[in-house]
Amino acid sequence: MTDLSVKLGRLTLKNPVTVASGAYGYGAEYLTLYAPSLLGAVFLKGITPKPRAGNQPPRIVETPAGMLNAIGLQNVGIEGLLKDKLPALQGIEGCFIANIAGESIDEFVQIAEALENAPNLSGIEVNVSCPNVRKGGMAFGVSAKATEAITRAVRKSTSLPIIVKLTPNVTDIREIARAAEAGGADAVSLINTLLGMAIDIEKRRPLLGNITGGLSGPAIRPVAVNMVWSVSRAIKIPVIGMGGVRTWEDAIEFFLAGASAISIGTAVFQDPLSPLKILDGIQKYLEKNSIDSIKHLSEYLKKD
Amino acid sequence: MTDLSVKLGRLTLKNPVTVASGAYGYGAEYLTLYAPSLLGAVFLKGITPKPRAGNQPPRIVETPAGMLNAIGLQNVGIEGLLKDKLPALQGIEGCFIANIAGESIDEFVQIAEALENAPNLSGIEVNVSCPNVRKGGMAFGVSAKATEAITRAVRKSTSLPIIVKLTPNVTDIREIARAAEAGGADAVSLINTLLGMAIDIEKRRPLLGNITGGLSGPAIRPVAVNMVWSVSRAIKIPVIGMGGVRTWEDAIEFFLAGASAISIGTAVFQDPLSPLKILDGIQKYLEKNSIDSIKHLSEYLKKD
Amino acid sequence: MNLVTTEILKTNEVKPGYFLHDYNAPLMAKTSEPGQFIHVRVAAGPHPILRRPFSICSAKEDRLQILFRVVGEGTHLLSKVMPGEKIDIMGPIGTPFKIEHKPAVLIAGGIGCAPLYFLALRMKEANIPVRFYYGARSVSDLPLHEEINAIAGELNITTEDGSLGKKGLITDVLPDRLTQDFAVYACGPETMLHALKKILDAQGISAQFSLENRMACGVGACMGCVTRTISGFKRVCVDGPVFSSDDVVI
Amino acid sequence: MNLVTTEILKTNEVKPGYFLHDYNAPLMAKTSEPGQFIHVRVAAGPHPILRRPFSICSAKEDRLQILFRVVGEGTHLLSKVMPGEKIDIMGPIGTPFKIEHKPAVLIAGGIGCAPLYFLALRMKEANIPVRFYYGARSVSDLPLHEEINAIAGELNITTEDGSLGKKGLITDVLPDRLTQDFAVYACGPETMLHALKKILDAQGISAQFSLENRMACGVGACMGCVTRTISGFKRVCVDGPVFSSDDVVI
Ligand SMILES: Cc1cc2nc3c(=O)[nH]c(=O)nc-3n(C[C@H](O)[C@H](O)[C@H](O)COP(=O)(O)OP(=O)(O)OC[C@H]3O[C@@H](n4cnc5c(N)ncnc54)[C@H](O)[C@@H]3O)c2cc1C
Ligand SMILES: Cc1cc2nc3c(=O)[nH]c(=O)nc-3n(C[C@H](O)[C@H](O)[C@H](O)COP(=O)(O)OP(=O)(O)OC[C@H]3O[C@@H](n4cnc5c(N)ncnc54)[C@H](O)[C@@H]3O)c2cc1C
Ligand SMILES: Cc1cc2nc3c(=O)[nH]c(=O)nc-3n(C[C@H](O)[C@H](O)[C@H](O)COP(=O)(O)O)c2cc1C
Ligand SMILES: Cc1cc2nc3c(=O)[nH]c(=O)nc-3n(C[C@H](O)[C@H](O)[C@H](O)COP(=O)(O)O)c2cc1C
Ligand code: FES
Ligand code: FES
Repeated sequence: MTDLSVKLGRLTLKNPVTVASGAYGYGAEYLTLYAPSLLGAVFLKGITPKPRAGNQPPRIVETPAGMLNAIGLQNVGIEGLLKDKLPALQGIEGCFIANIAGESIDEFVQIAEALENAPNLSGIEVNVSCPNVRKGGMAFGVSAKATEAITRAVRKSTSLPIIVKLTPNVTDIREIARAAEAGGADAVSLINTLLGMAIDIEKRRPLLGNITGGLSGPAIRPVAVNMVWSVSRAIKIPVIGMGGVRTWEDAIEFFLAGASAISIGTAVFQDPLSPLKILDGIQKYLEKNSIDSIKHLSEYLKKD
Repeated sequence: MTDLSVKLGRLTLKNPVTVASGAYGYGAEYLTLYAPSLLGAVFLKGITPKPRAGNQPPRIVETPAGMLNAIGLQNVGIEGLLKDKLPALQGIEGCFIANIAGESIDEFVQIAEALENAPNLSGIEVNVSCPNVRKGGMAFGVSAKATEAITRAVRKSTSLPIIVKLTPNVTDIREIARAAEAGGADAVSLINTLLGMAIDIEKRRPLLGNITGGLSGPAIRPVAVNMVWSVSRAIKIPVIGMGGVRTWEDAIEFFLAGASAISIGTAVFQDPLSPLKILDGIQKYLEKNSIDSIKHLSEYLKKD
Repeated sequence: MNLVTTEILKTNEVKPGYFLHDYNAPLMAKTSEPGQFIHVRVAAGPHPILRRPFSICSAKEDRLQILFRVVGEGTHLLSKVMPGEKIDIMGPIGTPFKIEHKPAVLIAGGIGCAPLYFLALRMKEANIPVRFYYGARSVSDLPLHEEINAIAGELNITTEDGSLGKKGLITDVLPDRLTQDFAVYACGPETMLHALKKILDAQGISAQFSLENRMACGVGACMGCVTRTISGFKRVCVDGPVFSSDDVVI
Repeated sequence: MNLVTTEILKTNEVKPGYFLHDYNAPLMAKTSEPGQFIHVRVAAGPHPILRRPFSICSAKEDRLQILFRVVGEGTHLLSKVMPGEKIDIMGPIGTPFKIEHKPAVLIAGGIGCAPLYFLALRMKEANIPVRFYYGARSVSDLPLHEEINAIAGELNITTEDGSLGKKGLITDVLPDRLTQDFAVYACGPETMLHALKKILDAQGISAQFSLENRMACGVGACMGCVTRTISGFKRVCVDGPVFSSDDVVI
């Protein structure tokens, strides 16, 4: 039997295939298609202390083999999550992880504390990498100091496993990853979206209401693989790799690069069933190559 | 008559469509297809003081809507350029610009000086952004200080117009652009490739001999447009925009973002005639919209 | 909502650039209501990465039909898929038109005829009298006008070039007073809905508008497709595509 | 070298997954020599962005022919293009085989038969005797064996599964001594060329090898396709694809 389970610090996933924050709503949107318990984890939409209206539309633009989004963290706020969204998952098995975004350290702490006893929650992803908000977001994630401080503060205010989500829009992502490790993260996840922009040449105006947005999808996969590879060699805590995973072959690439688990965002839009197909493909690949645990995959390139 | 000429500091191009360094060899490889004098400028392959063998193959990998390359600056060296390559262009009209890469300030100066009286050369592009060499290259381009110092040194050692080529692999590209401006660049060009990686899942080894490479092509266009937009708002010298330009519509996007000229790299591989088609499309767009000079395009978004 | 990879039963270029596709989708067809859409995968590879939403244009027994116009890469790819080939579709999605049991005025602009044709079909079955207003640029942009003529009690056509019906915009030929005795349903380009809303607001009555927007997930998860309403941003995919004209801000 | 958007005259799936394409390309056809290739654009859009190189498999009057196997996205797309449709091709490119005027031994592995078939055609015209060695996995991977049989003086086939010819590898059945009396030409997978080079080196003779590599520009501009040779990196696209077996490092 192939062992697909992975340990991310204090968090254990039954398998390494997860869906990324922002692609899967609050966990219930795809319920009619399949049970989320089939997945290693579901990262919920980013949440802020108060509900946020988000950015002006248009919020999405398709680009070559990718897309730009500038949702701007539209969300129901921590109260909405606790009162409506998490209760809606009651009775539904699965590993649900909240994704939290504050404009200050205090706000991160506030959300983390509020989530402490939330039912149905297995962990917290600390989003210091959203490119689509004016305050906080990526402004924290480009600073090692801020990343470490936020991680440490969240670490202190919750007993849940925490994962710090990193932005690729930096000169050296390893520095930020090390800061997250130093701050006490159980794992890091990367990459969030690359800053991008598109312009309507007829109207001669930016296509996004927010002017700039975050680039995701297959287009960015080589950038993500490289960052996962270099981060996983720079820190000791596990890495959740993402950015353009669309097929099981893509997923294997990330494991070989050093990821312990992978996350699927944009590809869920093209095929909501892709996470299950990817899981199946991974399993078959391991079997075919007589690799008895997913954990071993990351070792092939490490030896180099 | 639509005015297509553009001024890049002391350099004037007859039109804003250029081909990027690395895509067009030493200017003669596409001669059987069309005259380079039809283009605004031809950026020659990056040159170093001594000939370089370049990186171990494989050197290229195709990726979604893009490609990775790790050529590693294989080139004939400054002597080869002066003795063989530039003479081969004798009698061929065109605006040829050398692309120079050193491992130290001295090397940059050495090449610039050697080029001072080179025939058939209209300018120098200072490449501080190659991701595929161990020494120099991007290591300079991620540092504002090094970029300014190199620019200043090259500025002093040549009377040719100089263009500094920037890397996108930084937290804030505007800082580097400002450094190039402070160092005395006539213009900046951006973006060079994004650092990326791909892995062969059957052999479980990196696909590139150099392990990592530079990502180019349509995939990176949104990243490039955003950087051109933000750099052109941060400095006063002109910007040559590139990264994924494939169609005339893409080119217009870059002009609207603030570019004075554009460069085509990867798309030349898909269609060697694309530069001419893009030039034609730009001309028609300007006519259709009664814009009498290409220079006006960058003003639409600036007004915002 | 359902996700299936199914067979294309029929493709038909009804006018140059306008295609009717028939899909074999029993479960979807049975549950589809006018105003709902399906989300169609247009490429097997990584580009284009997003699905494309198309209104359901008819649903009968095992067959579900869409009508689309080739405007860009996605619809171009779709137009090349041949009968017998497979297609990956998801649906039915969205809040449908609420069928009111009073005489109906249906106002379509261009490709907006698709959901309204489906609505008219259902109204015919329910014996609701339909006055159909259908405007487009030219006669070649009126793909379903004969079919609509066959089922609507009344069909008024306008074209901008006068090549069929009255020359002008559809909002020019609406009945002088759209009173509360009628239920009004509309789908078309933003400019048309904008003009129509002005007329409706002036007369103090409301209609049901079917809106379009760029979509990623199509299931309410990504918040990408929101439109402005008087009560804040709402998702076109699941809160709409049908909204009250009173709600929308256009 | 030439760049044209031209018509596909004929497509033919000669064996499952193996396609022959005939293009209308008078100028290219006239100047093509065995060992040269054309660089084919496989997509109109941004993905896949790179052209695909294919050996010229025959060139006669206005017609240029390639033979390809569907292995990935690019060849899949190419296999879907129909006669009458347009295709953008560039060529002929590269250093061809140097035809020596002595009896020839042609050694093909799998799809490597394409340039050697063209070579055999030219040799027949020049009355050069040809002994053709052709190995593949199975009979279904020997797309041109009947055509080759018709023109070569001798055809020796091996398949790994024994479904046609001798069971085994083509390097197992080569004449005991490949002497200087023969000129040897080979094209095939790296493993075959590697084994062949060992044999040749041991006997102190050299051959002409046609190599493959990933290509971007295809015209010598990008330095992307280099292969190791005893005199440093050389570009497969223009310095090759044909190299002396003495030169190559494999
Ligand atoms: C609820 C709904 C129902 C629709 N019903 C129909 C229908 O019945 N028939 C029909 O022909 N069209 C319909 N459309 C519009 C149709 O989705 C677009 O024409 C199509 O997405 C264009 O794709 P493309 O790749 O050809 O164009 P491109 O312009 O190349 O597409 C680029 C991107 O923009 C998006 N996009 C472009 N135009 C539109 C648009 N008008 N609305 C939403 N997104 C757009 C695409 O989905 C894609 O993500 C509907 C749209 C919505 C939202
Ligand atoms: C000089 C030359 C002549 C060739 N002649 C023939 C021929 O006559 N018939 C034939 O079937 N094939 C031939 N090939 C191989 C052919 O180019 C590849 O099979 C084809 O590029 C695969 O494209 P794909 O998109 O289907 O595969 P993918 O694997 O999806 O392609 C991904 C990338 O890898 C490159 N690639 C993959 N396989 C090869 C390969 N074997 N060689 C070079 N690049 C590769 C592609 O060009 C593309 O850039 C030749 C290659 C070269 C260099
Ligand atoms: C529409 C959309 C919304 C997103 N929202 C969030 C978010 O709320 N929090 C977060 O950490 N990342 C968010 N992301 C980033 C993704 O989680 C992921 O890091 C990124 O999209 C790269 O993966 P992909 O290429 O598989 O999409 C969002 C991405 C998209 C496309
Ligand atoms: C094969 C290849 C070789 C390149 N070599 C150089 C180089 O020598 N010097 C340089 O400044 N940029 C080099 N570049 C970068 C391009 O000039 C350009 O900045 C980049 O590819 C982005 O543009 P594109 O997306 O249009 O290709 C190279 C790019 C490619 C693809
Ligand atoms: S398209 Fe994702 S919420 Fe509507
Ligand atoms: S493919 Fe560019 S040099 Fe050979």
